Amino acid sequence: MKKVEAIIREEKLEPVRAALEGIGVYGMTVAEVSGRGREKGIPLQWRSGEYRVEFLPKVKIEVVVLDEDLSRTLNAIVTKARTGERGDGKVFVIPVEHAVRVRTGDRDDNAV
Amino acid sequence: MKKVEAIIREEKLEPVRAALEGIGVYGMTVAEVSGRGREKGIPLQWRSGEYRVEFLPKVKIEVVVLDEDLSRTLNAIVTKARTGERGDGKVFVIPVEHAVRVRTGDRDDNAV
Amino acid sequence: MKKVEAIIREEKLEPVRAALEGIGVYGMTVAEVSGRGREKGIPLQWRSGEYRVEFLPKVKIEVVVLDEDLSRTLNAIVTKARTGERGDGKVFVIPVEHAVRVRTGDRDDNAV
Amino acid sequence: MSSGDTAWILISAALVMLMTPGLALFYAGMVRKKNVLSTMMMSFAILAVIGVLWVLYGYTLSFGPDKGGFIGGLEWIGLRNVGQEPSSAYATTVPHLAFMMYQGMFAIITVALMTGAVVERIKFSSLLIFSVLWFTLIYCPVAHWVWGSGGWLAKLGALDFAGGTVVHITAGVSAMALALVLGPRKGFTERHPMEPANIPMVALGAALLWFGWFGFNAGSALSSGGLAANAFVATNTAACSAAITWMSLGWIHRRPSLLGVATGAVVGLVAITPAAGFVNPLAAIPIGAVAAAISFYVMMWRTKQKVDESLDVWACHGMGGTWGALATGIFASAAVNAAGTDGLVYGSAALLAKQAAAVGVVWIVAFAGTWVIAKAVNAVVGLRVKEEEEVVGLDISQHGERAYGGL
Amino acid sequence: MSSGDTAWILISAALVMLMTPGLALFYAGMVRKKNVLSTMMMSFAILAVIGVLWVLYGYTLSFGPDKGGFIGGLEWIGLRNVGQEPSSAYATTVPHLAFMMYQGMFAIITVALMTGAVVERIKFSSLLIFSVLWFTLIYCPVAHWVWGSGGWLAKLGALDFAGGTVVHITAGVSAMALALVLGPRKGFTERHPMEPANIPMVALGAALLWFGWFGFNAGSALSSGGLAANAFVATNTAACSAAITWMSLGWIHRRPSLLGVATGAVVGLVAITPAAGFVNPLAAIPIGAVAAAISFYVMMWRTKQKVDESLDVWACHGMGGTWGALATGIFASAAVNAAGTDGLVYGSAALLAKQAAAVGVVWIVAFAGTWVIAKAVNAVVGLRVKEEEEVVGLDISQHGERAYGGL
Amino acid sequence: MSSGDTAWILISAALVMLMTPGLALFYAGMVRKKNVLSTMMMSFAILAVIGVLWVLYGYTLSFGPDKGGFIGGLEWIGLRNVGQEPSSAYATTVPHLAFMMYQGMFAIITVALMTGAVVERIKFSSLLIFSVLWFTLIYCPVAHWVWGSGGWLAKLGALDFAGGTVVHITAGVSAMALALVLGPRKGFTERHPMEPANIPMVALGAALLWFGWFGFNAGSALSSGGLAANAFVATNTAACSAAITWMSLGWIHRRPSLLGVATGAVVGLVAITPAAGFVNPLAAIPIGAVAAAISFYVMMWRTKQKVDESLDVWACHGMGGTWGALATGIFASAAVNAAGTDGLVYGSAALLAKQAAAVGVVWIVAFAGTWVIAKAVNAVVGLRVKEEEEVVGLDISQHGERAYGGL
Ligand SMILES: Nc1ncnc2c1ncn2[C@@H]1O[C@H](COP(=O)(O)OP(=O)(O)O)[C@@H](O)[C@H]1O
Ligand SMILES: Nc1ncnc2c1ncn2[C@@H]1O[C@H](COP(=O)(O)OP(=O)(O)O)[C@@H](O)[C@H]1O
Ligand SMILES: Nc1ncnc2c1ncn2[C@@H]1O[C@H](COP(=O)(O)OP(=O)(O)O)[C@@H](O)[C@H]1O
Repeated sequence: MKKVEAIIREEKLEPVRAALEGIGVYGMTVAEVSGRGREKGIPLQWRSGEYRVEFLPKVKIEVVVLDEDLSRTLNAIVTKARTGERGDGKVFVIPVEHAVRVRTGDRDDNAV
Repeated sequence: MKKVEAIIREEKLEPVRAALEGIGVYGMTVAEVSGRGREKGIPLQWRSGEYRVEFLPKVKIEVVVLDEDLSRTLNAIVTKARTGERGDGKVFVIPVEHAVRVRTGDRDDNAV
Repeated sequence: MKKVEAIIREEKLEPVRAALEGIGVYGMTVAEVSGRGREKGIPLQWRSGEYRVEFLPKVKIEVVVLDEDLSRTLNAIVTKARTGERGDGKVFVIPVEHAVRVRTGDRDDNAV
Repeated sequence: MSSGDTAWILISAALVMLMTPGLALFYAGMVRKKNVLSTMMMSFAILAVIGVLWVLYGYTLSFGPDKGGFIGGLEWIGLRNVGQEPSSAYATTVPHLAFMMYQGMFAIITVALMTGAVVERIKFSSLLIFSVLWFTLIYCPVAHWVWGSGGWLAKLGALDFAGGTVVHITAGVSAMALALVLGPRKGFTERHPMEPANIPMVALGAALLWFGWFGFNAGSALSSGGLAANAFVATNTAACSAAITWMSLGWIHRRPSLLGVATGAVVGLVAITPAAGFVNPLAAIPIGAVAAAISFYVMMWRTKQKVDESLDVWACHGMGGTWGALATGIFASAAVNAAGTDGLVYGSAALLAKQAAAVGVVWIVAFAGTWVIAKAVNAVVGLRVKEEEEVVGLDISQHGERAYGGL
Repeated sequence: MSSGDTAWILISAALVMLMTPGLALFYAGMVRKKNVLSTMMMSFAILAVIGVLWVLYGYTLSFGPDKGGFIGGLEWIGLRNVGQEPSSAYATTVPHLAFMMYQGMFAIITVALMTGAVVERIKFSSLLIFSVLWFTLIYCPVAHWVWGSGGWLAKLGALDFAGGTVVHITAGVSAMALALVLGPRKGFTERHPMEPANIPMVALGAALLWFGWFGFNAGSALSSGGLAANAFVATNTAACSAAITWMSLGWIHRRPSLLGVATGAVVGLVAITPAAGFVNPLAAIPIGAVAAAISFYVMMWRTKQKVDESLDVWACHGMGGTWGALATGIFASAAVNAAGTDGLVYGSAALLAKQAAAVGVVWIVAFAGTWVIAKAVNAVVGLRVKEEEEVVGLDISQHGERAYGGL
Repeated sequence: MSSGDTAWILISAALVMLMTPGLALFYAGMVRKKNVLSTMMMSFAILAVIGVLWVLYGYTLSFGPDKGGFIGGLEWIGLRNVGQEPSSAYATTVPHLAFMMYQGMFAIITVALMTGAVVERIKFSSLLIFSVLWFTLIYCPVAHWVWGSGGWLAKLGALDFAGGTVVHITAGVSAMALALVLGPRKGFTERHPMEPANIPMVALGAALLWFGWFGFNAGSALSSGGLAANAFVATNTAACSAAITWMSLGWIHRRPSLLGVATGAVVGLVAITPAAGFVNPLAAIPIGAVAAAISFYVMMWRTKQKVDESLDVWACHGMGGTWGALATGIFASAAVNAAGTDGLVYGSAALLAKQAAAVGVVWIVAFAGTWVIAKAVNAVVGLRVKEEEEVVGLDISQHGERAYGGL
């Protein structure tokens, strides 16, 4: 099993969710995060003048998938989250050693 | 060392925290997240009629434990977080290569 | 590649960010979390009397770095986030198997 | 001049002013987080812009010396001849300036009401242009017809105590026309959930609206005596009755909700507006209850259509105002207000017919007029933001702000 | 009839109306996030329900022609004989309808006050049933005894300018009885921290309460002259004095907190309520300060018990109202208000004795009456939500809503 | 005594009271999340403290029988000789107590205004000490000079209808002096972004300020007639005009923002304050517009300096009040108010010269006096919190609270 951690634009959550549903990936966990990278922050209006916020709102999607679903999942996310502008985000793949479904106690591949 | 990531119902945080304390696991980090899976969202009232929210509030607990504490930790979480209804959540185990305690600079097993 | 997960005091985000920038690490993702550990919660005022909150606000910084940048990164974080009081936080290092830059599709070391 | 009446009109004007920020909160709590500021901004900007235009030319177009029943003359332009003494035509016991300002607050909120239809996608600059045109071409004439001395609907004998027709029908019907021209929000047709950002904010907004509405309705007595008290009681009772009704309907269908109580109260306040000073206070109970039922089901029906009149200005204000205007024809009693006349339950159908006629005229004028203005603005400058701007949210894209500061 | 007095009563009625939403915010900010809407909903629903019942039968039971000193007759049911002219019994310079509505706002907030005791666990339907019974069986009679013309406590000579006994003691003592019947929140006995969701919301609620309280107390002069001014000044001064005292006590124990200032101000307002129109404005300083000290330590004591009277309606309103009623017996001066009499500091102990008697009677009636009603409702329909519902939160389980929209 | 005038002054006093909580919201929304409560707390605590000091000695120092033009005597200490009857010196148609309280609300908000300069770093105890000294040594004398009967600036012939000089210049200029003594927030000089925590809260605060300002300005007529109406209209129009101007300037530079509209409205209200009862309502349009432009660019300039006068009390109130005082000298018309005189546009430069003199005197007194008081408080008890306390945030470090409850 792998955990796919995708940090994407907030407004791309919906298309990504739909695309994952399309390939049979339902379960996922989402958090609101802030990120910085090559994108150079965003200028916001102050009362007069403006200031720059370094950390921009992003969402982080975490999906644990079976090894055989990994590349499809990556694909779906990368395709749907892309705008081509700086700040589109990153996807990381992290090994998962065990999984448990709390409701049933099912383990590992059965738990995802 | 392993990182245990448990995504559970918000209202189960308190019992899980207490159970972990019971087995000597104090340190943990908690985040508010939203999740979806087999549970089918929740219907909310609109002004007239209702609509369905797909992502439900969950909390994610992260606890890094020594390898020998892993199974006790999993057990405590799974037992206390269970209601038997869909949406109880998942627990994932992820390898941790190093740990550092910021205050002292202690490393790895001494840092947990 | 490694993912460095640092759970630190909120007010240390800014110095840590600056220190990382100083060693050439720009990209990072930050989340507001709550933690507990040896630090013994914080007493808050109620209308009369007070009560103790167990979970304290922290920020979690996630930075994925190349293996060769790992120790510099750890160093920068640990140095800048330290106050010497309980509650300074922890840093964990987690293996990353793949990375993708959404905007370009660049993979792994090129994506960080 | 009466110092008691003047105190009452001045505080009523302040109360009605507060309704527009109240509306800003009421609406802003119901949109998604990324559009909270933009939604508030619409009401605040309209308050500022119409506030100035009213003293410049709105008042004279609406209430200035009558020209053929259709419009006020320019004799009072820029507050010329509008002074500290009472006018001879309106509210003769309070300073003319006080009456002028009180009326101005109505104009402001009427324009702001429509913004509920177009949140989360309208271009801010275009909204301002539309608002100025609509205010000039629709609001001022209709206000003159109904309330201006010599206005043709007033002469016909149609009654509108505090603005069921002038304020709520015009705003509600126009909101629908504007929403139809503008088109639905991205994701609306696919039924993406659009969760309200902040329901406590909605409730606070509703509370300020309710509070301000005492100025709106009881202030419309234009003096501080028995009639004001009558309107005050009717107002409160209608709000309560409609809130109970809406809550109960929600409960029957599933759950009693705070959003429902807040909405019901507002709809009750809308419906009693034209009637408050013509009906017995107890008539407010059926008036409020029926209003809530109508709006509830109309809203449910609207939601099922492909029509994204987003915050249901039409269902709440259009339908509530229409029912209120007709209910005035049903429940009015000359014993309550000698300036009124007896309605259906007191044996005369004439008033109801006149009310229906006035309603019909204003529906048509508001819908058609707004359609034309909206199409024109759309053709010249475009009504909608770009798709990316809508997706990112109007707070950032239109105003360079976000509601809640980050880390 | 006086247009100045009428303006003052109408705006005072509006101000008192605003207190109930203010209370909703004050309470809702102090509960956990999952119960914010449910807490607001209680006040809003009570506003709607009691608002209608008051015009239907509450007013006549409370103020209608006296029947033996114990209750008002049904002569004014459904506002019969309550019109635009002044009544001959009450507030003879303002429309009877205005007096009726002004009093109605007191009834509403009294019922809403009690909800602070039962937040986060009471079943919404049961709360409504309880509220209707309590309003009918406790509030209306007690209001008649103290304020109705012919009421037996009034005849006894007990003074209650704006509702220390009628509003605050009844609500505060009943809140305790109701909380005892209902039982503590899950986790309360184990001292789980229950962090207030939103302290700025509490402060905003307190500000609206303070603002509205000018209508509550100074409006109770029922005319707009020197007595209203006296009550106004006493009201503000008591709020300030109590806020400083509470802040200082918090500081002595640990830190000065905003929650403390807000609570102190409210307690000061409670305590001055019965006294405002009978005492010298400067007496408000000790009245407020002592009230804050009493409530502060009573609240601390209560918190240490196993009693979950959650938001301390008893400590704030029950004890504050009791002290205020007694303080009226101490500080009243016939020079301030000819309708009053001299209190202890002016050399007469008689008034204090009467005040104590009235306090005692109302404590007993409120506590016993509420206990019986609560037990009955509990037996028939159950007062509490199911445990899972409490755990999930009442916003979702009772109302199908959540306060702040998600992603 | 007039019941209409009394109703108007009482409700105006209530409105002005509400401005201080409004200010608390306005300011608190603009600081970082960790300092929201501390910012609100400053205004609430000042409301409580000055509220008591005013009745004890502030009123007599400011308005008591004149001593040589410089200060009021102690004849009215502790409200001695301040009763339910009108005073012979001020507001002769309303109870003396009502006038006293109305003026007290001005004192409160003036002190609270300054807190905007020092948020996020001042020690709470020191702020209270500073506030009491400043109130006693600066506010009371200046209020006497301008408004006390016999005050030397009043005798000079300088006009200040509702407090441009007394309230806004003193607060704005003193805020700058205090900020200079206190020093900038940590991170300010390095230009760390300090994002406003809650812009809807700012907008709500601005709305309550606007609403309350009707009491502030139109109440300053001290009677409810034509002059109050004139001031009311001028007030609203200036707010609108300044809001439009600020919005447009923001747009020219980049985007129209809600923060800008809210700030603009407040600046317009500031500027019209001294003029509202002396100028034609239409003069409010240029007065508001110019005020917004001045404050906008002064604020931009200030932000570029190393001066952390954090929420721009000086740019908004100091500069707005200065322009307003001068504008009174330009636009005043004896036809509007016989107690005034003709200004520059009506052909006489004398008034403008007097206004400039009064402005100059008050600038110097406020700046120098505040500098001395601030240095003294700093020397004795220290003005700033410790660096760690500042970093953690004042909510936790000064008040042991946090605004929004956690999990
Ligand atoms: N090395 C990294 N570790 C963790 N998160 C990162 C890293 N680099 C970027 N991110 C996250 O990805 C987001 C987008 O990255 P950015 O560099 O701005 O865009 P792009 O990848 O399109 O050049 C950032 O806001 C941040 O949340
Ligand atoms: N594959 C997954 N990856 C990440 N999180 C998941 C995954 N599946 C479920 N979750 C998380 O667990 C929660 C509960 O899952 P769900 O399928 O609804 O319940 P159950 O496991 O009881 O059938 C979800 O809301 C989501 O947060
Ligand atoms: N075992 C753990 N797993 C996950 N997070 C932890 C763990 N231990 C500590 N933390 C996080 O680190 C923070 C600081 O830990 P704490 O023990 O209070 O301080 P210190 O490390 O200085 O003794 C906690 O608030 C929590 O967020």
